[in-house]
Amino acid sequence: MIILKQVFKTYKNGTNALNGISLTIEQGEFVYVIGPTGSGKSTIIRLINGEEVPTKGLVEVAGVNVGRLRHSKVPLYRRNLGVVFQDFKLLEQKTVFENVLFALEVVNAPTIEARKRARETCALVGLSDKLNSYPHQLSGGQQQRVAIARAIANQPKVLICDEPTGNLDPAKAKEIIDLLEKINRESNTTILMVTHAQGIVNSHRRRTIALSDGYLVSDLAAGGYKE
Amino acid sequence: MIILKQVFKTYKNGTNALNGISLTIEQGEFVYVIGPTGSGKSTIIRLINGEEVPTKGLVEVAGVNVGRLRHSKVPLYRRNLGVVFQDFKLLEQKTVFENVLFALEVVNAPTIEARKRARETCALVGLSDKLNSYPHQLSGGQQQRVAIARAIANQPKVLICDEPTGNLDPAKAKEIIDLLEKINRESNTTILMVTHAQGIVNSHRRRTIALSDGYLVSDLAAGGYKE
Amino acid sequence: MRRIFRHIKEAFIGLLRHLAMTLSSISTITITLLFVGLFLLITFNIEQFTYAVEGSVNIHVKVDPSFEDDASVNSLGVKIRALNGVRAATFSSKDNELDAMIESFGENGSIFESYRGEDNPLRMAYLVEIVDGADIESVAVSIRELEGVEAVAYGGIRVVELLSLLENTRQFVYILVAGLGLIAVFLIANTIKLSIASRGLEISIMRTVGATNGFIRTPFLFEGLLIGLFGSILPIGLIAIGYIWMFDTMGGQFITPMFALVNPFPFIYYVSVAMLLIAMGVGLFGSGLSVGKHLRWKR
Amino acid sequence: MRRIFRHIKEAFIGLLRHLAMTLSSISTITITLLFVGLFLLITFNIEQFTYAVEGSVNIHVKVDPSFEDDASVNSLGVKIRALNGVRAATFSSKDNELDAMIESFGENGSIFESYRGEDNPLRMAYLVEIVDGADIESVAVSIRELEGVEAVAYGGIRVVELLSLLENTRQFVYILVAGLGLIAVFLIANTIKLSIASRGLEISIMRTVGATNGFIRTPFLFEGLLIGLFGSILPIGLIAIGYIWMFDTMGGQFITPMFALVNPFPFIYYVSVAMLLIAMGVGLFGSGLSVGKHLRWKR
Ligand SMILES: Nc1ncnc2c1ncn2[C@@H]1O[C@H](COP(=O)(O)OP(=O)(O)OP(=O)(O)O)[C@@H](O)[C@H]1O
Ligand SMILES: Nc1ncnc2c1ncn2[C@@H]1O[C@H](COP(=O)(O)OP(=O)(O)OP(=O)(O)O)[C@@H](O)[C@H]1O
Ligand SMILES: [Mg+2]
Ligand SMILES: [Mg+2]
Repeated sequence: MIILKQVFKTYKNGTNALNGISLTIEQGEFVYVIGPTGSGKSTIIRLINGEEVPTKGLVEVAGVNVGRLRHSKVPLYRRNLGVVFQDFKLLEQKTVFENVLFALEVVNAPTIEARKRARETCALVGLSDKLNSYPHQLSGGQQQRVAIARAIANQPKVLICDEPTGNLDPAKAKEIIDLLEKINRESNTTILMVTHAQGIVNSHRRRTIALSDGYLVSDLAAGGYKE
Repeated sequence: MIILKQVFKTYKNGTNALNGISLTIEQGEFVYVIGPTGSGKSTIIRLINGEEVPTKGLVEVAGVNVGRLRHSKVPLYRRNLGVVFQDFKLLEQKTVFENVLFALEVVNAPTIEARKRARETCALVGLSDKLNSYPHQLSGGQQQRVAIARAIANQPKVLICDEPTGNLDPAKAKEIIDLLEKINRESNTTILMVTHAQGIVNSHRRRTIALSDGYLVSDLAAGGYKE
Repeated sequence: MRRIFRHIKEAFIGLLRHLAMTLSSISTITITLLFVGLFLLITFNIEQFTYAVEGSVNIHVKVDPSFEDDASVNSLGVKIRALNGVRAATFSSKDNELDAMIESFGENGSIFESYRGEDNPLRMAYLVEIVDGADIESVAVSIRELEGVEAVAYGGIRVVELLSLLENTRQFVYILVAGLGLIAVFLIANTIKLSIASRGLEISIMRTVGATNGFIRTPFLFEGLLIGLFGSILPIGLIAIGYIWMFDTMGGQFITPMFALVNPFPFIYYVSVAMLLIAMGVGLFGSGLSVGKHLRWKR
Repeated sequence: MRRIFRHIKEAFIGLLRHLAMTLSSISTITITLLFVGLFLLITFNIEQFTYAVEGSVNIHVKVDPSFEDDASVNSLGVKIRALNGVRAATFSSKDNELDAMIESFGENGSIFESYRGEDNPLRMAYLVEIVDGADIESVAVSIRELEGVEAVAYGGIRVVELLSLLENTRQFVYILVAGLGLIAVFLIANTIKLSIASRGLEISIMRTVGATNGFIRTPFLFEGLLIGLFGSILPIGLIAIGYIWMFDTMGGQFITPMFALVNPFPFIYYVSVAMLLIAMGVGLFGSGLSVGKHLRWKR
């Protein structure tokens, strides 16, 4: 499903963010990516999302060579993906409901169904009472949940979450993880989740990939957080 | 030092974020503020920072009635405060070094000393190798540490941190907490820290104020995180 | 179809949510278009003036006294009419010329009456109408060279200078219109570009969520069109009403009856449509250009 | 002092970091200023033309034949000279008038020689110079009402019409200049405003960190000044060189020698300084205005 082969990424300013990462993730897997800050976790996500191209190596998702994708084709490719960004990337000029709806509109979903689905998804992450608020009128945790709702609205085949619980209290964080596990289980969705939350990684044991300084340092089937 | 008396806050769109909060924090205290997402933690910080004015009640910091401050006097008042915002609020057009330096320049610090201090502070949070990067070239955790560096650069009397470790791995988070404790101890700085990190609150026991739905639900001298 | 409505709706929402920007763009269009419209009016009127002046130009050809016999005079007339650029040539007898002179002296003209008859010191003449006033000098030179011509003169006022003044003014106004048009395009495109610049992030986020470039661009194009549309209402109204008012106030002429103003109908309709098309075209162009740029800003 | 340098440095950095915006603003200034400069040139030249024409205007006063005795003629001269707005009045005898008439007829004038002497049907006359050409009509009316005046006429060409044409053109250009000035101010302020709009967040963050409004505003004001400065270089150069070139090419006159162009020196210095001040003032104004707005955006 997701294949990285000897991927190197050097940013324009010379930072080596990834050094020869190779990994394969199968359809339906649930994978944690952990590692200290600045170790390259978000960079991997940006490569998979097609935002950045690898300096060297291959990034392939669902048979698509993401690094070679034409600029105009990138959005079409992205419709297979749901991504929760670390910095949310919400449309400031749209309400919560419109933000989620937008992700459905772009794939040309019929209006009525799209609106229904958007409302359902917002309810799923507990934002029913904030549908008409703008992102700047939300608390940090609420913004994060909008980002999650938008990512799962399309029922994508691959769901990528960059620190989806960083702004949530432990109870809400657990709810979200349970939701992700349910999605993974019920729709066989591949889930890649970057997280610092030791508690979650240790209590919901899954395959865990650890990065450090751009190197893949461990990849354990039911890993955990080691300090 | 910080006095809130029967503070109510209703946002323009009708959301009641705070309902009659009263609390007093003495000079030199280290206080955690916890509570589920959307419970009003960031709102308290915005009131103390003078970004928002209370709908009812009094917010007083170091003898200043913050809610009544004239618009042009707000920046002067803020020089007594160091604030780490949940969304960082970094100047996108300035490098890491310039961001930290800016906080020193505004108080008219002599150039040479200011530059020295900015460099020291960046080193303190482990960003010496990122001085010339722009915020968008940083990882989430690195951005968060820039925000911390900027807040402490001025050695303010009051330090307010909104979720300062949300994007940091456990090891880095512990470093930052240790740094904050050191600042609290050595400079007798009042520290107010909003956090979801159960682990930190439970391992570094301090006075803990818990909010829920805009109400103050507990205020314990050496509290902890109860789920 | 549903998509089109969605895009138009999005365009309206975009305009409203960035109201300050929208107003900036609209007022830039309003102002520049006002100037473009003004200069359009001026150009066409000057053109009309020029035709009027050119059309009223005559050449007065005096016949040499040694060629006053009927045969010579007639053959001169034939030669003149045969010249390129001559529309007609009317013979004027000595008596006729004296009448004209007396008339031109007004009250005191009668003192010349004593010349009438055999003693008339004036010359026979041809009054030559020409096809294109701009050729007046070359035609005059050609006539001057014919046998039997004593002297050649243009009609009453300093026609050549007036014509060249009008011509210069017209050229100047043409350059102004062209320049202003370009500048209008530039300024409006610039304003729309700047007002979209602040949405670079928005556009890149849309891409991130899977929106294709066309999907993102369309509402912006409609926005540009709408800005052009709204921005042109006021200047079109002002120009139309202002011109009709001026036309009525001035009695359809500019200072002298020779400078007849272009009749407002259907003239102002054409001008209005031209302004509307310019505004909408430029709106479209400005937004298309800048959205394109921002679309390529991030992958 | 150190602060001033810091602010200027920040201004430059700001300009460079928003290079696209900066170039937009600068080119808006360049273009609008070019027009303002052009119209300044035109205004002053038309003013000069008008003075020239006004200065060359004479009134030709014919004396009634029943007042041809010396005493009456002299007293008429005195009365004319006593009128408001009259600079001088020169007597012209019948012979003199005939000379002028013969001269005005050119080649054929000699046919009137037979009139010389007792039979001269012409009238004695006064040639009246007036102080201000604009008063010509009222002065002529006053003279007409004097005893012993038969008729009153203005000099050779249709002076009143020319004057009113110049006057109209001048007023039109004044309105254009005023309008263009306002529009330039508006457009430039608008562009700068839009280019700062994208920095609203930046400004609010600065406040958040404790920067006072003055501290935030100063670099933006310098930015505005610099934009004005850079934006005015090209139009000032073009206007100055263009005018000198035109002056030389046209030999210092516009079509006829009566329309002498304003000498480029020191004229273009004044125009350049005016343009520079306008540009910098507008830059300052535009940025001051918009920063002010964004400063109040958040607490
Ligand atoms: N656009 C960029 N330009 C230059 N360097 C970058 C850019 N983005 C990230 N980096 C650098 O690349 C390295 C890896 O960044 P990345 O965002 O992948 O880290 P991360 O593992 O997500 O960290 P965190 O847990 O703090 O979010 C960091 O050192 C960062 O400074
Ligand atoms: N600018 C605003 N306008 C309207 N409502 C707002 C605004 N800011 C916050 N709110 C609402 O006020 C409530 C409290 O928000 P606040 O940001 O204080 O929560 P928080 O405790 O910081 O949550 P989190 O842990 O998620 O950051 C929330 O319901 C939020 O939606
Ligand atoms: Mg990251
Ligand atoms: Mg918060």
